[in-house]
Amino acid sequence: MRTCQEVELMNLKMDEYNEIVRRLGREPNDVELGVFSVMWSEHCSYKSSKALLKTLPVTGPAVLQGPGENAGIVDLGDGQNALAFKIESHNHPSYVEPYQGAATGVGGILRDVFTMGARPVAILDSLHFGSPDHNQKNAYLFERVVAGISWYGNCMGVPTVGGETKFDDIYSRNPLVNAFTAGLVKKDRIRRGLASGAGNPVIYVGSKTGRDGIHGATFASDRLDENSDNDRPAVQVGDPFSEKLLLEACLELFETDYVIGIQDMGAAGLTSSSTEMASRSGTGIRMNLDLVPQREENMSAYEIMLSESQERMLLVARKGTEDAVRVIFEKWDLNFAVIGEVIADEELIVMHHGQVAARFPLTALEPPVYQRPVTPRPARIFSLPPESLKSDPLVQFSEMIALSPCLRYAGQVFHKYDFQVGTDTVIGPGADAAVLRIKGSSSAVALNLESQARLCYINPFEGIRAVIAEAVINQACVNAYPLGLTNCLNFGSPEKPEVMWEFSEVIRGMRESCLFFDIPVTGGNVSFYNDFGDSSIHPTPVIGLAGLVQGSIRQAEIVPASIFLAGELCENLAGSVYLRHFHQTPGGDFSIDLEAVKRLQALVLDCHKNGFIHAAHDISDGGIIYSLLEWIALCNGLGIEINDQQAFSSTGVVFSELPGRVLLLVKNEATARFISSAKDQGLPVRRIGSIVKNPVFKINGIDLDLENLLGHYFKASPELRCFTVK
Amino acid sequence: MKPRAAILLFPGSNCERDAFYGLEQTGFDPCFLWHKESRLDPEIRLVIVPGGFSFGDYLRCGSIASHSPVMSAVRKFADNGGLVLGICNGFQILTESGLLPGALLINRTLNFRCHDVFLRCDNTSTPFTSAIGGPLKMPIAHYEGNYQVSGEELADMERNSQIAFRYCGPDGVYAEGCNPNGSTADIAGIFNKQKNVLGMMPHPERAVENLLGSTAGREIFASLLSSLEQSAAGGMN
Amino acid sequence: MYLAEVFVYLRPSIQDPQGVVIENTLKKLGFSSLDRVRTGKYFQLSLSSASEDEARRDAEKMCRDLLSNTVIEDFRVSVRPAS
Amino acid sequence: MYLAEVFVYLRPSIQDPQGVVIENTLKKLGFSSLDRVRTGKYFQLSLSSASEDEARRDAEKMCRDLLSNTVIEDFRVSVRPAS
Ligand SMILES: Nc1ncnc2c1ncn2[C@@H]1O[C@H](COP(=O)(O)OP(=O)(O)O)[C@@H](O)[C@H]1O
Ligand SMILES: [Mg+2]
Repeated sequence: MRTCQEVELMNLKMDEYNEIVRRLGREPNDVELGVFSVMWSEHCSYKSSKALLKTLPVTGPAVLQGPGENAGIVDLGDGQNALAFKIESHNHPSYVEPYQGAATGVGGILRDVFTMGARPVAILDSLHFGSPDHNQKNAYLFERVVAGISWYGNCMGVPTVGGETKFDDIYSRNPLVNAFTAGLVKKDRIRRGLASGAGNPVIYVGSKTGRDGIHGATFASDRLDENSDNDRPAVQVGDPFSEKLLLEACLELFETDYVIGIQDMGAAGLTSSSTEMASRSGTGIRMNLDLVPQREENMSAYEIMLSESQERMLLVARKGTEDAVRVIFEKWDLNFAVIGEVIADEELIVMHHGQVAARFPLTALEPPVYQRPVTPRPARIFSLPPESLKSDPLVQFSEMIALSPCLRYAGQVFHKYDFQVGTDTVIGPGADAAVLRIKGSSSAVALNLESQARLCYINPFEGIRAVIAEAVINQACVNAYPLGLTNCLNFGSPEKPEVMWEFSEVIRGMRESCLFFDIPVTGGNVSFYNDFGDSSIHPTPVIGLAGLVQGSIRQAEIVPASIFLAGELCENLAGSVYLRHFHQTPGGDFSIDLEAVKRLQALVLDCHKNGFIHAAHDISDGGIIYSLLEWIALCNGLGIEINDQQAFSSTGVVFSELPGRVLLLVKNEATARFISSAKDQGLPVRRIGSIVKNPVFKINGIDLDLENLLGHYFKASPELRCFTVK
Repeated sequence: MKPRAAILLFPGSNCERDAFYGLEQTGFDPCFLWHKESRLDPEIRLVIVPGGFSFGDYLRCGSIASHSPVMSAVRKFADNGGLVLGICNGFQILTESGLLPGALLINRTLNFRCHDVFLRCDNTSTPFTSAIGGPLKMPIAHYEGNYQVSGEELADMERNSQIAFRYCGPDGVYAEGCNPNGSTADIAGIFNKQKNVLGMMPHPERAVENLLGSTAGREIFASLLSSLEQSAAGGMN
Repeated sequence: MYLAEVFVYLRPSIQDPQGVVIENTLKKLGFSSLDRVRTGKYFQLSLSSASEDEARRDAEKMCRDLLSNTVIEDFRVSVRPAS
Repeated sequence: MYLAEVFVYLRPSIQDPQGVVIENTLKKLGFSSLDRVRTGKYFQLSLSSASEDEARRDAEKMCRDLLSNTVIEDFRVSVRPAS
């Protein structure tokens, strides 16, 4: 009998261990215990979240693959193409070794998508870091993570077309690195992680196995602490070159009918890929670890089973096609080895050095499902003394933009990514959502990632509604309507009842808004244990939307014309950069009117359809004034003049970031029709000013020092300033 | 008949499909050529060495690809006057192979950079540039585009009109900050002595459609097309 | 003046994809005596430290602080008076 | 078995942007004794050549053929029996 301490070293609880013994009818050996340990880790098993995730709406007419596979898939409606997409976190590895951690995160999500048979066409990334301005470690982590993503994505030849970059010191000790990938697949060529047909060969392809990343999955399910800097065995080194070869070889293989199923060896490597494929198919697998290509000498069965070496795939092929499959992988200089076969009994049999290293029924591996205790808490409401909002918002804006890293040109990140390779990026990073055309098809897809952690911290239910509302409006701004949603749910420890409550509230809000907007959830990822010592990050659900562009696609044009604001003037500063900056608080109470958001979505889509507008841009971080500045920064030589006392005199209105308002650049000849159309739809619109031919930023007669504002805006990347001209 | 253009394919290339599409859009008949091939079909009139990360960009960008069998064939093809265009990583492969002088170092900012730049063409009487009008707006996407050559060699190249493109401002004249990588003399692209080999960091194949923001790349492909037509008419080659 | 040469290399257990590709290429080029390639970084530091010992200490600190990534790399320093 | 250590470095006349940035960063970190940084590459080659001399010749040829770009770089090789 193992001691409690031995069991906990494996990241299992004693009652979990007893359950394993009960199911096996004996003590597991070390290899078996390792397999159970990773498969029952939070990261692989979803044991704390599964019960709640089950409540999300996952079906819809466009859904070809919902949750449960390596990625979800939606139909693009052109009769041939479908889009596979998924998001993943790589938070803890990126803290320990930011460059490799972030790079291998990108590698992992790319594999998830191309195992579905899809060619990856876009990456997006959501980054949450502590402020880099006064903290060297934050600056280092941020810079290295961006470099790692850039290296891996660029080398793979997949454009990184969008994302988000958020700074808040709550992430200093636990930054978030979430990566999203979308890929295109022909509807009749979708692949899945199946291992059916007893006697079919189980094949290992890709890089050799080394001792890297052993126990990565349990590491991801562990909290960070002072010792994390020494957490070395978990570091994996990425090799995008091998992955590129693996991608091309797999796509070549998918042109044939040799493959029954394929899955990448991600978290928990050979263990998770083999057991998951067999479990999905109601079969078993017999493997001989001596046949696994190995990089290091004298690896034990335990190490081979648990290694998380990157750039590897497991596949099941039709018996008799082994040699044909081998030819394809050898053409691409990749390792290929038949390491076992599918068996009819639902059993895992692992051989090593002629002995049975592990053998047990796969049904025993079914992870436990927990209903963790939940402790509700009221909305966190932070009130401010009323006089604190009395200062002149225009003066405050200048101060904020000078000092807040949140209000800097995101190009400091995305210009380090190749966002054009593939020659499909019609709208790249810098817009509300990215748009990719599909060569040979009339369909085009829109992609975006959104999160609002401070809103979720105040009120997780309303917070996630705000996130989804914003995501939907961002899609509308580029003339797209969402087809499916994927999510990356970054939370603290699920063993804290308050975190579990936040989680359940986010799920409740997500369920409600997805039903309301009719958006199916096609997959996602849960990252718990984002704690450092005793404190948790803000609940940070990141939403990825994949949408279909309605009608023809084109780029926005910033030209002299009238600027309208659509949506109610809002005076609520909840979650804003403003409150964070001036009052170090997330803010007060708020709620989201989804009905109003839906009307706004309809209006914006209508404007595109009828050709009323040159451009649309939603109001988000930094408020309306910052959204305007973003426009000016993009249109070198032009300027903006605002004439609207009501909208630009109160701090609340100027800096509110709640979703529900959009800036529209209305064509002169369409103004009258636009206004009457808005009236018909019962949505308030107001002309607030215009784009003008000279480089100024004037608000109600006051000339803001544009040069100075742009200087701060481009502070982190002055060398890019002359290249942002559209 | 559309002229046949071969796009080399190395492990790690990743702009080959973009080049294929770009060539199709501009009147060529493209095909791929695997790096292990050691000969070029006689009907091939143009060789494209595409962008990407051949062999992972390990060691030095382009160094390992330059030792591929296909590069010996390309060298022969170029020696006989065949037209070769190296784009981005392709440019690096050509300098590593010795088909073009100089070397490409890491960008002075130490960043990968992806954005549009403006180019001025220094020599419009070559098969690659005859149809070029004003300044060209074209995207770059590279980490090692910092072209270096010795002062003597540069003088030589200038005398021979071997400078193809220099970075400039939107109006075609030098502007502060317009050089994204710190290259010698703001060089973005160069010819060999005979002007049948061009290497350039910007991506003309990404600039053939208004939908994606620029059609400047068409001017290079149109130049190539007309020079190939002329040489076909003249029965040369 | 001293010249410190710094060698930074991957720990033995860490994968070196670049080394593998270079090794395969050299073998293809016919170098049959080659067994294995591991890659690393090399820095030359010119130092005006007061003594050779101090120069070594300075260089080693630079390695720990910036030049090497101790999570995956080891380093070695060699110092001599500058010529 | 022999171990050849190969150092490849930029020629003095070639600019070294990476070296400059590292130099500035180290100075900002307070390393006041630092004068100049030049960067390069480091390779460990395991060789089964017949003799130390042959191992050196092999390694030098690898440098000329692949490991260095003689347009911009110089190299140095040091060989010893592998432990
Ligand atoms: N990490 C990133 N990677 C790629 N693109 C990014 C990244 N961060 C921001 N962007 C892009 O920059 C633009 C502005 O970003 P941000 O200010 O974070 O977004 P928002 O408009 O949602 O507040 C968006 O178009 C986004 O796609
Ligand atoms: Mg937005």
